Amino acid sequence: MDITFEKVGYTYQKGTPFQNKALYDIDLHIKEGSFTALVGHTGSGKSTVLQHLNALMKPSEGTVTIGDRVITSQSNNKNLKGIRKKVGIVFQFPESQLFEETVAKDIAFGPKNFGATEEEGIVLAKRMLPIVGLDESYMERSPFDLSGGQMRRVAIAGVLAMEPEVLVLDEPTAGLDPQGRKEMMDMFYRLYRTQGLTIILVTHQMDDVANYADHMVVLEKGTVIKEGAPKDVFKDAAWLESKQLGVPATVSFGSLLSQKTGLVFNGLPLTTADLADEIAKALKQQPNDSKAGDAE
Amino acid sequence: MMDKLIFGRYIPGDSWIHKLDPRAKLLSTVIFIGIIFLANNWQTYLLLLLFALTAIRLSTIKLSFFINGIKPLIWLILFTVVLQVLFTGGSTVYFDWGPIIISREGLLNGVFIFCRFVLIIFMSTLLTLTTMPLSLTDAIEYLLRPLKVVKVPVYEIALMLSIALRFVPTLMDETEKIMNAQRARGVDFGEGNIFQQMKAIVPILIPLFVSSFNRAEELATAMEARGYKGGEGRTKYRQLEWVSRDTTAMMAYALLTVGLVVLRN
Amino acid sequence: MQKISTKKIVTIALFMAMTIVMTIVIRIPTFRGYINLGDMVLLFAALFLGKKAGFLVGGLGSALADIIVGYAFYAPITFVVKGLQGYICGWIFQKTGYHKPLLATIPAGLFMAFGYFVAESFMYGLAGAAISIPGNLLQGIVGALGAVLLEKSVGTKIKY
Amino acid sequence: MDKIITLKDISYQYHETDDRPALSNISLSIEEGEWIAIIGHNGSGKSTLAKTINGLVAPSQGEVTVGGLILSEENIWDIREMVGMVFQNPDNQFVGSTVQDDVAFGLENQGIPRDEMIERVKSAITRVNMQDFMEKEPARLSGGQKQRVAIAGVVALRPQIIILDEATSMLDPQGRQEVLATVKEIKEKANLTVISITHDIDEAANANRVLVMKNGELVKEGTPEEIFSYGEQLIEMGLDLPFAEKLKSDLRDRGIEVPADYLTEEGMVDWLWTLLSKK
Ligand SMILES: Nc1ncnc2c1ncn2[C@@H]1O[C@H](COP(=O)(O)OP(=O)(O)OP(=O)(O)O)[C@@H](O)[C@H]1O
Ligand SMILES: Nc1ncnc2c1ncn2[C@@H]1O[C@H](COP(=O)(O)OP(=O)(O)OP(=O)(O)O)[C@@H](O)[C@H]1O
Ligand SMILES: [Mg+2]
Ligand SMILES: [Mg+2]
Repeated sequence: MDITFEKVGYTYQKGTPFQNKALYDIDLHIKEGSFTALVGHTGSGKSTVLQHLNALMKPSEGTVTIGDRVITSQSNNKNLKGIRKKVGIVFQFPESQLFEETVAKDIAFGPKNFGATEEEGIVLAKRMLPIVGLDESYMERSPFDLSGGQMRRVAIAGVLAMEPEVLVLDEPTAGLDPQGRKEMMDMFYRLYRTQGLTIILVTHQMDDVANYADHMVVLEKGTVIKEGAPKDVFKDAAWLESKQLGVPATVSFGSLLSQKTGLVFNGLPLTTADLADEIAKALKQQPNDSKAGDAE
Repeated sequence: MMDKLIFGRYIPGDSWIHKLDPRAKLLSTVIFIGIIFLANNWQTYLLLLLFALTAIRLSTIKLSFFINGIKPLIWLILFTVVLQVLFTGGSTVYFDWGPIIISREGLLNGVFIFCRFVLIIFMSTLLTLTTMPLSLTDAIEYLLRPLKVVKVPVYEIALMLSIALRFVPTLMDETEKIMNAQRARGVDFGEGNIFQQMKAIVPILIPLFVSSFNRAEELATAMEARGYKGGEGRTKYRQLEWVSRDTTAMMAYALLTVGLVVLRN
Repeated sequence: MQKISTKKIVTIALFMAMTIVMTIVIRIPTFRGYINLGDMVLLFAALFLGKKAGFLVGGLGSALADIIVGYAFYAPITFVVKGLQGYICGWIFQKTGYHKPLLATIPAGLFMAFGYFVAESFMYGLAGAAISIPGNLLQGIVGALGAVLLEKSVGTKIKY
Repeated sequence: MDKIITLKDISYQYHETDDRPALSNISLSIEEGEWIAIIGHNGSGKSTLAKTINGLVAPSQGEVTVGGLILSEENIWDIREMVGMVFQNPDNQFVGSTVQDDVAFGLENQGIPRDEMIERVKSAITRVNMQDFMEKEPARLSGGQKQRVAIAGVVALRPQIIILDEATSMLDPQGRQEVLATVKEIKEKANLTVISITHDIDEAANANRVLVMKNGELVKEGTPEEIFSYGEQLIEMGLDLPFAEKLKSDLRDRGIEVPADYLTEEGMVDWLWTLLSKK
């Protein structure tokens, strides 16, 4: 399911003295099966864009096309459930949405709203727990007795249980410790790889963009200022620095290394593994070259 | 949504009325609601109306904001007015059908009640539109001070009020976030009968209350870490200043009261 | 003056804020306009924190809400009526041994409808005041039920 | 240098039913002007440890000395004046309705006269570079700005010690930098002692000394270089690997011999440079 924005604008509290134009002129295309990273400063409009992805918000201007549904400012609010089910959103600090007596019931809440029976809900809950790294023993526990990181996993399981085609993540690792962050990102990446989920990730961590995304969108002051493959966007490190967005550690380290040693990379290495490959290649190559020189 | 709520319906400005001390504004609103019951003929209502319009003029806020304040209550007002008209007996009867009598007195009474409503709403809207909620709590605290004699913990209550106001926007945001999260999980708000709607609200209320308790816990810890040990011995950063402008306003009310007493039947 | 703990001050303050939020944000449309959930919060506060807290949250929280939305003229009435609503709820709950929350919230809700009736009768006359009885009763009852439900479900999820 | 904080054999348990104490037999001392980082996995007792220093938690055993005073019921408020704390969630520590009211809160608690208060509020707010926001409500500030206000609230009290309990963990990278830069600057000017509890490698790198907590015990301590050289083990300590370490480990996997010592990124570049030019 593709999602397309055409000339989308959004104004908060339109028609009041407090109106605030948060988005303008946004053109965006999210392909089925892609992993898109959405980056930008605080207040640049990322969360506002997210809420258009499942019609929680309707554009003030322009159109948003979600699969075959077209949403404009005129669209009515009926029958949006289909969209909500297909596009699951994990909001920032999603643990704050838990409310049920048990973990199982909370996970089953979404599916039940979309017409699943009690039993189906429980079956889904049982299936989702291992995906988010918890075992079945958690089913009957109160979500409020869990640690922060576990609560977040339960909340994410609650969204996954709706079996969405598109998974939208608003800074899902904020506030977690490094180990938790890595586990969580790996979990999303697995879903993307194995279940073919389309993923849209809002993040401030350029390292995550480099490691996981195949497409990235840069927002500034409510509009898209750059879009493309991370490899291409990160090439222009100076531009990113000028926008105070930073680059992945691999990129800054790589450019430091090139400057000092004159090493030229074959394409921009984005992950540590890529960089290590390049360095290993350079280390192994050179002796050969010099041997060739010696022979003369 | 947020902007509206931080200020309540406060409209920023620096008119004469905006600049009045909140105590003066709070007192005058209370006085106005009290003395309105002195009015009992058209001269007195006219005087009050002139007074209110002058005040509105001084606030430089458009009249339409005040008229909007009436709208939500319009049915209550009209109903009350009609009842007044229908059930007030009098000497000059225009229409008589059993208990239903339309008399000159009844009509006049209806008009007066209508005016009373409008005036009260205008003046209390004026208070809301020109005063930040925060300054109001300062005023309330000040006016509560005498209660300290009867062992009411006025300092603590004032602190509660200001913390409450400070958290209103935060909790509004949180409510909105949780509502969005649950809508994304398939909840429909504002649909179905009252029971279905109540049920839809449960997934907002529970997280909201649980998180409020956590907030309270953290906030209390933070306050104690910053040396909060009760109301005693605290000094105050915020201070209200009563200036000649405020005295003038109170004088105007004194004059208004005298005028009403003189003009009423 | 008995000292109020910091945590209690903050908790009462947050309940006041909640009363304001629930009065403003969540509105359930009914046949006579809206009912809000402010009552629910103040009754819950009374059940959870006692009668004095019920009075403060009910009286000051709701009065502040009135002022914020532009019905400052209602604030004094609200202060007294809702303050007492909270106090009564907390008082009955205490007297009946903290067992039967409904026994406390329902009478408090009835009192609220009655209180507004008395106060409004001075403003609008008896007939005018009478028309708000059904709405207030409904709101009082919804609040009473809601508060009990909250007490049951939230009470187990927090440590206080 | 003088010891400003000494903990002697501290233990603490929240509830009798807990399977292990939150703190067990902790002893440590901190010198005036030091910057200490405390790291450790979730639930290892970092926050509890920090709270014993200003009496928010009263240890069941052991002795806490701050600024020469042995912590007790009588001097707890004097000690709290010496120790400022900034917590994790920016929203749950903002008490005042505006920036200036919030900064004044601590001063009000101490009963500082109003004239002096006005001055100190102003200078503290200027210190954290928030002077253009004096009248703003918290709802209009970013997370980083709120934390800077929290720091101003601490600075206005002129403490000797400032404790940051994961004060940057809910912020975006920019907010994080703002807050750290602010703390660094103030520390220099006022010779503060800083204790920062963190999962952030850059924040830990600022410290003179890193303490590692595990299951309520103090298990390791050393300079950042010493601690960072633990490599993979850092993850269990609740810290991320420094980038150079990650690269080293990936190079090692590719059969390249790497030095065991901790290297900064610059150090790593230099090492690679020598390696590349040697061949
Ligand atoms: N409910 C709201 N009412 C009014 N304005 C809003 C509201 N929510 C957001 N805004 C404004 O819209 C703009 C975009 O906000 P948004 O939350 O989408 O940014 P963001 O990129 O998600 O930021 P962050 O990184 O802080 O989450 C900002 O200027 C913000 O102040
Ligand atoms: N208020 C409390 N009541 C009961 N137990 C608590 C409380 N606070 C912490 N604990 C327990 O004490 C232990 C230490 O907790 P502490 O908060 O000090 O850890 P931490 O290292 O700060 O963790 P984190 O990285 O998650 O902040 C944990 O087992 C925790 O569950
Ligand atoms: Mg956002
Ligand atoms: Mg902690």
